Parts: sequence; C-alpha cells; structure tokens
Amino acid sequence: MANMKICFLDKIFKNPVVAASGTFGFGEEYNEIYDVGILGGISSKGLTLRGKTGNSGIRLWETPMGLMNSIGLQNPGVESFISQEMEKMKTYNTNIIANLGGGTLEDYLEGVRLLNNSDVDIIELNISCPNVKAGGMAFGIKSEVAYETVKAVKEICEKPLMVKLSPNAENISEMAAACEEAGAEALSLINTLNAMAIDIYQRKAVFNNTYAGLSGPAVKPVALRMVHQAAKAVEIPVCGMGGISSGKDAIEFIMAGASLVQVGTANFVKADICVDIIREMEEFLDAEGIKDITDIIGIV
Amino acid sequence: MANMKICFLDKIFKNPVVAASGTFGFGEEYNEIYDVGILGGISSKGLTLRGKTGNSGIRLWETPMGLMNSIGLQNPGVESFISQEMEKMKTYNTNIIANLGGGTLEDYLEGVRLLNNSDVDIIELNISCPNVKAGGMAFGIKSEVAYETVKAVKEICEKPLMVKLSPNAENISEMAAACEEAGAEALSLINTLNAMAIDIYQRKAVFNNTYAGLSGPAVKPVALRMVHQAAKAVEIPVCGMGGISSGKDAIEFIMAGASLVQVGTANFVKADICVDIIREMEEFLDAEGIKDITDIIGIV
Amino acid sequence: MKTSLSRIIENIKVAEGIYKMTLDVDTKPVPGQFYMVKGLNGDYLLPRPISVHDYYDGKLVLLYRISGHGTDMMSRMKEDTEVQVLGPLGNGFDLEAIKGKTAVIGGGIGTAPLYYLAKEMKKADMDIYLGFKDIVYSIEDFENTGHSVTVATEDGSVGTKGFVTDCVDYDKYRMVITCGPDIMMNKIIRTCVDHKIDIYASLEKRMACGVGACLGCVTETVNGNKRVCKDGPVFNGKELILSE
Amino acid sequence: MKTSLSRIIENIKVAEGIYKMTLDVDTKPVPGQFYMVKGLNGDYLLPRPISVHDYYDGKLVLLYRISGHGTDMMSRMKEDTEVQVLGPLGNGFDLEAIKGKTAVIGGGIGTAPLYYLAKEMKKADMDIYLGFKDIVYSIEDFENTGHSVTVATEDGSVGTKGFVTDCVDYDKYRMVITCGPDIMMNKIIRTCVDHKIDIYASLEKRMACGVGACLGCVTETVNGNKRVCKDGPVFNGKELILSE
Ligand SMILES: Cc1cc2nc3c(=O)[nH]c(=O)nc-3n(C[C@H](O)[C@H](O)[C@H](O)COP(=O)(O)OP(=O)(O)OC[C@H]3O[C@@H](n4cnc5c(N)ncnc54)[C@H](O)[C@@H]3O)c2cc1C
Ligand SMILES: Cc1cc2nc3c(=O)[nH]c(=O)nc-3n(C[C@H](O)[C@H](O)[C@H](O)COP(=O)(O)OP(=O)(O)OC[C@H]3O[C@@H](n4cnc5c(N)ncnc54)[C@H](O)[C@@H]3O)c2cc1C
Ligand SMILES: Cc1cc2nc3c(=O)[nH]c(=O)nc-3n(C[C@H](O)[C@H](O)[C@H](O)COP(=O)(O)O)c2cc1C
Ligand SMILES: Cc1cc2nc3c(=O)[nH]c(=O)nc-3n(C[C@H](O)[C@H](O)[C@H](O)COP(=O)(O)O)c2cc1C
Ligand code: FES
Ligand code: FES
Repeated sequence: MANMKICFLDKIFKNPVVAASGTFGFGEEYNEIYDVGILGGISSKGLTLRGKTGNSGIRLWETPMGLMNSIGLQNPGVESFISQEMEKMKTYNTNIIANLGGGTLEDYLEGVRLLNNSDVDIIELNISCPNVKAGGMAFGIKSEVAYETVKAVKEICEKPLMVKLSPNAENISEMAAACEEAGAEALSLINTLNAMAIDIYQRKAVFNNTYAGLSGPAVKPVALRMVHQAAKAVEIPVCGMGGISSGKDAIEFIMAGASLVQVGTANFVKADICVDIIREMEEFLDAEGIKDITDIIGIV
Repeated sequence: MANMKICFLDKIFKNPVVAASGTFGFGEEYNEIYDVGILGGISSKGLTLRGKTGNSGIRLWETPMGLMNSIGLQNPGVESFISQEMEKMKTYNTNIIANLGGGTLEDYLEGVRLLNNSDVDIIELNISCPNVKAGGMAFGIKSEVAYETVKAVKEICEKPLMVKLSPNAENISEMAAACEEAGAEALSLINTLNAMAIDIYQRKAVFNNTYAGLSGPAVKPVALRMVHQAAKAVEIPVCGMGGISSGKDAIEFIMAGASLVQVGTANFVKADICVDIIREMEEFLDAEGIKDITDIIGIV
Repeated sequence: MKTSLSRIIENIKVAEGIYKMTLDVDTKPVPGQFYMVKGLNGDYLLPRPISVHDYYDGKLVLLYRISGHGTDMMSRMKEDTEVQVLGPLGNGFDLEAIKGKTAVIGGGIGTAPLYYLAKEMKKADMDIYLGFKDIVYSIEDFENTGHSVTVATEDGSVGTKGFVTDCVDYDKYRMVITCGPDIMMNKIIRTCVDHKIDIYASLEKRMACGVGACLGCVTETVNGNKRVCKDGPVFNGKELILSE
Repeated sequence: MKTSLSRIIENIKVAEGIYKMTLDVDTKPVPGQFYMVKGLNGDYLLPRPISVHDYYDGKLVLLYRISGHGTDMMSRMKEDTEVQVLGPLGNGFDLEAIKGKTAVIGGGIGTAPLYYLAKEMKKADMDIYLGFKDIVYSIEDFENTGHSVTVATEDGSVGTKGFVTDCVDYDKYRMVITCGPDIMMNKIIRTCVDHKIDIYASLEKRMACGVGACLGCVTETVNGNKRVCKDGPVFNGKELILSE
C-alpha cells in the first residue's frame, strides 16, 4: 500500500488529511462518531486571546453547493483552550494545530506567548480577522500588513508557524511570498471567500454583518487555483483547502502543490467524510501505482 | 402589473434582464428558441479588434454548481461583427451591447472607433483580458491600470460606456471608483473568477492555459457581495451578474444595487431561462406590492 | 452515534404538504432528539435536522413539512432507497423531570416531536394542546396515547377557532412543554415564567454539523451561548434570552 | 426547437451500464441529431448531449452509457417523471448524400445514433460494422434493419475478436460513416482520406449551450473552428484537422 505519511514542519502526519479550523470544534464531538486519531491532524476552532461570544443573528446560510457562515470566532479564549481542551485533544493521537486569530497585533503576540508554553504542535496564524485598529480591514488583505504581522509574530513564536491566508487577499502570490519572507514556515489556504446573501422578502442582508464567508464545493475551483499560485510562489510547504469533499479533490490539491489538505464544510455533509477521503486517497495512489504521496506533491 | 422598465445610459430597457456576453453568441441561436426581443438587452460575444480563433484544448469543465470556461475570446473581429452581425441583431428589437476586449490599449481604442460608427447602443469595455504588453496581467486587476485604460477609451468613445469589472481585481471598491473617475458611465460585474481544475489521472491541468474562468450559481454569493460593494462605491449605475438563475436571484442583485442584471451560464442550464426569470421578477414585484422595480434598486 | 445509510420503509403524504417517512435505524432515541437527514443524490449540501416523531422496533418515524427545497426532495424519495442519517442527536426531553400535571403544547409541524413524547409518557398526567393554521394531522395518534387532546385552528376548521395558546389554563399545570413557531413559544415561555410554571421548549435553528462543532446554531441563554444541536434542542425556558 | 418537458415512457437497462430511455417528443429528428437532456432535480448544472437512437410516432429513444454522474442520474429516473429536453439539435447526417455502397462503422456507445440512420435508410446499400470492448447491445435491432451486420469485440466474446475497423474492406465502399471513440474515428478518417472514400464522422465534445452560442465545443477544421453542436456533430472527414 502506498505511503501516505508526510513530514510537515518536523511533525509526522500519518496522512495529509487535517480537519479544518472552525468546522471540527476541538475534535470532541467528531470523536464520538469516529476515532479522530486516524486524521493527520486537527486544526482547532479559531482562538482569540480573550474569549468571544461571536456574532448575533443568522450564522449559517446555504448556497448552491456552498455554505456561508458568520460565526464571528466564538471561542473560549487561548488560556481556557490550553487549560480545558488541550489535554483532551492530546489524547487523540494526532497533531494538534492551534488556529489563532486576533484583532490587534498585541493580541496575536500575547496569544502566541501563551501557546508557546502549551502542548500544541503547530500554530496556524489566521490573518483573515478584521484588524480592529486598522478600521476592520483584515490583516490578510495587503501583503505589507501581513508581512509586518507575521514578522512580529515569528520573532517570539517558539512553535512551528503556519500562516493561513485569506482568498480575499489583493494578490495571493505576493501575499504568499510576503509571509514566507516574514518568516512563515508553512502556509495554509484558503479561508472563506467574502460573500453576501439577501433576504428579498425582508429586503435586508441575511447576515447582521452584511457579508459572510463562503466555503464548500462551490469554491473548490478558486481554492485550487490559489493553492497552485501560492505553492509556486514559495519554497515553504503549503496546506491546501477549500471545498474538498472526496479523495479525488484532495489529490487535486496535492498535485497543485499542497503537502497537507484540510477538510472543512464537507464534515457537515457527512460527519465521517474524512474517513472516506483518506481511504479514497489510498485507493487512488494504489490504483495509479504511486508508491508515495510525496511523489505527486506539486507535479502540476 | 409592476413596472419593469429601466432607463439605463439613456436607453430604455423593457426589463432589467440582459443576456451576458459570451453565453448568448450574437443572439441568433437563442432567437430560434424564443423571441429574444423580450429581453432588456443582449451583450455580444466578446469582440477584439482582429478576429481570434480562441484557445485550444478543453474549453469547458463542469464544477459543483459552476462552469469553468476557457474559450479565449474566439470572435470574428469588430469589423466583421459590424458588417455581418449588427444588422441582424438590430432586428431583435432590444438593446445591443457590444462587449469589447483587447490585448493592448491601441486595440481597445481602434475597436471603439469602429463601434462609434455602428448601431450599437452601448459599449461594454471588458477589462478582464490579459494585457499582452504588461506581461499578460489583465487590465482589470490594478486600479491604476484600469483607470488609464478607461480614461483613454472614454476620450474617444461616442457611445455610452459601461466598463465590465473582473472579480479578480485587487480591490473591487477601489476599482469601481477608479473606473467611475476615469469616465465610465456605468459598470458591469462580475466577469468570471480565476479558477483551476486538475485531471488527476493525466496529472495535468484540465485547461491548456492552466487557469480558466468560473461562473454559474456557485459564484453567486461572491458576485452579489462585489456588486453590493461596487454599487456603494460609485454614483453611476451598475449592471450585476454572476450565477443568476432565477427571478429571486435577479431581485437580490437589484436590491444590492444593480439597475440591470445579466444572465450567463443559466442560459445553458435551460435555454429559455431568461423568459422564466423575467416572469418570476414580475411575479415577485406584484406579490410584494412593489409598483416599480426602480423602487428597490440598492435598498440593501 | 454515526452517519449511516437507512432504508426507507415508507414515505407517505399524510396531509397537504406533510409527509411521514419511516426508516430502519439501530438505536432507540429519546423523545425530543433529532436526526440529520439527507438524500444521497440531493442537489443541496447540508443534511436537514428532523425530530423523532415516533420510534418502535428499530423503526424511526419522521413527520415533516415541505418548507423548502430539501424537504421537497425528501418527499420525493421512494421506498427502499437509502437516506443518509446521523443521530440520534441532541439532549431530548428530560423524562425524569416530567412530574405533576403537564401541558404539552405544539404548533404546526412543531407537534412532530411531541407525539413520541406523549406516547413514551403514557402514564404521565399530561394534557395535549395542538394548534394548526388550517391543515391538521396526527390528532388521532395523539388521542390514542390516552392523554386529553385539545385542538385549535386559526381558521376554525377543526377544534376551537384561534390560537391554541389561548385554550390553555396555565395555572392548572406544574409544567409546560412546547414546540412550535418562535412567536408561539416565546409567548408561552413568558407566561410560564410569569406564573412560575416549569417550562421546556424545543428550539429550531439553522444547523450545519448537528453535533456541536460548528457553533452555527447557538441561542443566547443566561449562561451564555448554547448550541441548539448539542446542548438542546430542549431548553429550560427560564434559561433562554428571548429575541423580542 | 425549444426547451420542453418530456415524459419518460420507459427507462430500462439493456446491458451492463447501458440504458434505453423512451420519451414523448413533438418533432421528428433527422438521424445524427441529438438532444440536450437533464433531469429536473439533478445536482449538476449542464444538460447532457445524447443522440437520437430511434424515433417513431412521437417517441424519442435514447441509448446511453453510464459514464459519469449525469448519465448515472439519468439511469435512475423513473417512468412517468419528466425530463428537460432541448432539441433536436445539430445537422444530422446528410441523407441525400448517402449514395452507393456505404459502410457504417460504430464503436461502443457510438453505435447509438447509427441505428436510427440504418433504420431510416433501409433501402440504402449499407453494411453495418459494430465494435465493442466486451459488452454488446442493439445488434438484433441493427440486423432487423435488413442491412448486413458485422460485429467485433476486443475480447472475442461476440463476433470477430479484435477491432471492428480491421473487419472492413474499405475499397469496397464509396462512403464510410462513423461514430465512436476519437481514436477509432481518426484511424478510419485517415484510411478513407488516403483511399479517397467519402467519410462522415459524428463527433463528441463537451458542450454547454448545445445550440452554437458559447463556442465551447469547437473542433478545428480546414475552414477554421466549427461548432460540433451547431455545424456538426456530423462532419466531412476531409474537413477535419485530426488531433494526433
Ligand atoms: C432540531 C430540529 C428539529 C426539527 N424537526 C423537524 C420535524 O420533525 N419536522 C419538520 O418538518 N421540520 C423539522 N425541523 C425544521 C426543518 O429542519 C426545516 O424545515 C428544514 O431544514 C428546511 O429545509 P428545506 O431545505 O426544506 O428548506 P430551505 O429553506 O430550502 O432550507 C435552506 C436552509 O435553511 C435551513 N432551514 C430552513 N428552515 C429551517 C428551520 N425551520 N429550522 C432549521 N433549519 C432551517 C435548512 O436546514 C437549510 O440549511 C426541525 C429543525 C430543527 C433544528
Ligand atoms: C453530440 C453528442 C451526442 C452524444 N450521444 C450520446 C449517446 O447517444 N449516448 C451516450 O451514452 N452518450 C452520448 N454522448 C456522450 C454523453 O454526452 C456523455 O457521456 C455525457 O455527457 C457524460 O456525462 P456524465 O455526467 O455521465 O459524465 P461526467 O464525466 O460526470 O460529465 C462531466 C461533464 O463532461 C461532459 N462530458 C463527459 N464526457 C463527455 C463526452 N464523451 N462527450 C461530451 N461531453 C462529455 C458532460 O457533458 C459534463 O458536462 C454524446 C455526446 C455528444 C457531444
Ligand atoms: C462554520 C465555519 C467556521 C469556520 N471558522 C474558522 C475559524 O475559526 N478559523 C479559521 O481560520 N477558519 C475558519 N473557517 C474556515 C475553514 O477553516 C476553511 O478555511 C474554509 O471553510 C474552506 O474550507 P472548506 O471549503 O473545506 O470548508 C470556518 C469555516 C466554517 C464553514
Ligand atoms: C462560455 C462563456 C464565455 C464567456 N465569454 C465572455 C466574453 O467574451 N466577454 C465577457 O465579458 N464575459 C464573458 N463571459 C463571462 C460572462 O459574461 C459573465 O460575466 C460570467 O459568466 C458570470 O455570469 P454567469 O454566472 O451568469 O455566467 C463568458 C462566460 C462564459 C460562461
Ligand atoms: S449545528 Fe453545528 S454547533 Fe449546532
Ligand atoms: S456547446 Fe455551445 S457552441 Fe456548442
């Protein structure tokens, strides 16, 4: 059987399939459905320094083969994550990635300092959050802003640092290169695409924040393009995601240059879909006579 | 019955529904299916100064609720359009919009000069084409480049000028404002989103050009957001499109700020879908007691 | 609890726009729990949350109203084909807590989960109140549980004309259990809290995961945001912060 | 020609992976034409192009192979439900041009459009050659047209073992008509052009509009790009620029 093991940021992933941030909680609920230890890793719900209650109003909206969400980073805060969730997550026998968001640079830095002293394997810096000091424009839109943020974080970060890019970035290749230069050791992408829905009967936006994030199969072709662009723009490894719902989808991302993939929305479509995805990837490799998955990373 | 008539760039549109460029040829084929004179307008296949044979290899690829295309602007050229197609299009009793692309500024200018002397009602300047002189980066990515292009075109353009924005623009609000400042009298958006598909068995990109354009219902939430942003950023009228497949979809775009809508990919799903869309819009207005469609333009 | 394929034993129309689907399942649910249900070739993404309407001998019965595309697709599914189900999910009603005279008040399709409750609690001192707009269903089933059943329709076609909430003499009851439109439940919760009657409400929210992971379905409570799918769908009314 | 809803009269399996659907339609098609077909609630976007396999008394027969999601969905559609059809589309075979001894060579599901051709041209001097990989179908139907029928299978299970193209003595024919995999058609076209035999081929390309508007289905010819859906699907082999 083909080798699916990947060494990513010096951590061994038993396979390239990671549960995506915000779609898998802290793994506990899905662990009641299947042994989440079969996954390569789990990216935690997006954490912020201080806990957040998240957004009010409608938080979910289905679109053609897509899902819009406006959860607003409801989370217990970094400290509570470390004290309440970390230990249980560690028992799952998979890599634990702490997804960290922040409204100010100071929040990011303080969050990283706390995580430095925790058991997390990797920090995934989510720069899609609105920068409260810069009028709500996300850290991940302009390369210069991202560069400064990542550089400052890198200086104090003692964990392997993966930066999660937003597809709303002005220029994804430039953004990828800027984050690499600033010291990111890996990239993950894409986060959700800015999108909108209107309730025509109520004559107002469905979401209280007007815009919300689009994910799911609908965005896969765009995500794949961006992963391909980012992977071509940098030397560091890339973790690809956006609409992955099958082993074939995952293989597309690997061929486009991703060393790992994350699965988000598809978990909702079928709760144990990651089990299928891992199996389908293995079947594909075997059927095509590919001995090692690393042989096809970025071959397109 | 509610009024659906819209005055757009001094032209009367019997309703806001326009067939989108590249999906409707020059109207002839669909006129065999239904009287295309019921439409508000028809945007022609994208024209270039000199005819083009378009791209080789696979040109179409279906994605979850989306369609990728890489036609490559196959068209007979502006002159041939004017001499061969214009007259027939004029008999359809609807507004004729000439969609004009170009690889250099000179091509755009020369194309506009030719169209100035034709019977077209509106010129839709498609700035999503790769700028051959600027290394293939489209005119519509950076606001400054778009500004210069639109300004130069506007100086010589004697027809009402609508500029069609690309969703791949770095910043859609800035882009919209830049085009308005440069003299655009209306905006249309969105063109297709850059996207990718990989044939994992052949281990190569599906399209010879690697990337291709994504359209259809999958992109609707992103398109709606961009139309909303653009409409908020300018005073000039906006023509919205991207995934519209029903009267309700069209009404969402109108509420987001579009005065007209274009229907593209949906024509392929059901050849006479524009007939349904117009009827459904009327039914919605009547059911909701809205007397005039202009009452709801941009109310969200 | 796991995602599994269940065979459709029966899928029939019981009233205009109301269908009943019977499935093979292998776990016995608690009244008030629900399943995430999805056809295999649906042209939509998310499974739909549907309550347990009844359960007997490994058979799960769902009573559902066509209220959009997903439920419409569900209504077209044929016997002997398979559906994807995940469940049972959620807390369900706390049957131990049901003591003393109890009013069970359902509105519209919100009556669906209450039948299994009434059936499982045959011995409880329970009065059933069912409110509908115009089309009624399941009334006989409820009557067969042995509890007293009061019906009201807005158009007066069956039972009392008006809102079922107006048929209830709240002070007779130690506890009220309700499921129905938000506006109805909010009214009942306010009344019960005022009258110091125990009140449990089964809520509906848009869901994605159905298991507590996505935080898409939260409702505000005095103890912070709670997940309707995992911490609910049944909540103590006193805990809820009502929207209007 | 218009988009319309057609009732499915029958949808049956005729061989492993091969189905036959009979529909009510109101226009008589020409052999070689096709329809764009789509289920009403399919979870895919584009209709699928399917050739006319047969037509009689307002009934359109489609013979199709499950080769992906769309055709799989098609195979699951039940009698008496409706499908969306657009057609008849394309040029079809130029029946007037069929004169003299003609070989009709079909490969796999490419045999589908040839049956209606053979049936409509009963009086023509036509020999039928049918090639399959292993599973064969429609052979009796072709035999019932009265033309001579030669069958080859790659595994030798029916007829000659090998490629059907090797069974044809090209020099006997004034004209060859073919439909099948590109690789087979290209070989036949080259041979016929070399031997100065008239050759017509029915091509397959991915389609979106099906009516000639999107330019998604073009094929290179000596006269520039031609649309397979509108200018074809039947082309004079001499005109085509073959890919390899
Ligand atoms: C715990 C729970 C139990 C339920 N039990 C039943 C039941 O027993 N019988 C029944 O008929 N209905 C029940 N519902 C409501 C049912 O889930 C919705 O009617 C259904 O999801 C609508 O889907 P649709 O595709 O038909 O509608 P659409 O409007 O097309 O759905 C679009 C999206 O909105 C969501 N949505 C729309 N309306 C609702 C709603 N009222 N509640 C939650 N999500 C919604 C859908 O799930 C979907 O994601 C229950 C809901 C919840 C949360
Ligand atoms: C003019 C014409 C006539 C045809 N007649 C028949 C017929 O009579 N019987 C029959 O079984 N098949 C016929 N085909 C082929 C048939 O259209 C495809 O097998 C079908 O579209 C595959 O769809 P799918 O969803 O099953 O496969 P998928 O691979 O899931 O389809 C994905 C996309 O690719 C397109 N596609 C995939 N394969 C083909 C193909 N070979 N040709 C064109 N588009 C393709 C689909 O239309 C769809 O848009 C014909 C094709 C053409 C162009
Ligand atoms: C409900 C939901 C919540 C999410 N929350 C987060 C989050 O907290 N942090 C983050 O970086 N990404 C978050 N995401 C984005 C996903 O991690 C992922 O980047 C995106 O959904 C694209 O992948 P998918 O199409 O597989 O879902 C969330 C996505 C969804 C659907
Ligand atoms: C096959 C195809 C060809 C297209 N050709 C053009 C074109 O020539 N010029 C142009 O401006 N847009 C072109 N477009 C983009 C559409 O006009 C429209 O902007 C886009 O498809 C989004 O709308 P939709 O989702 O309704 O299709 C094309 C789209 C498709 C699908
Ligand atoms: S639906 Fe995901 S937490 Fe409730
Ligand atoms: S499919 Fe559109 S031109 Fe042929």
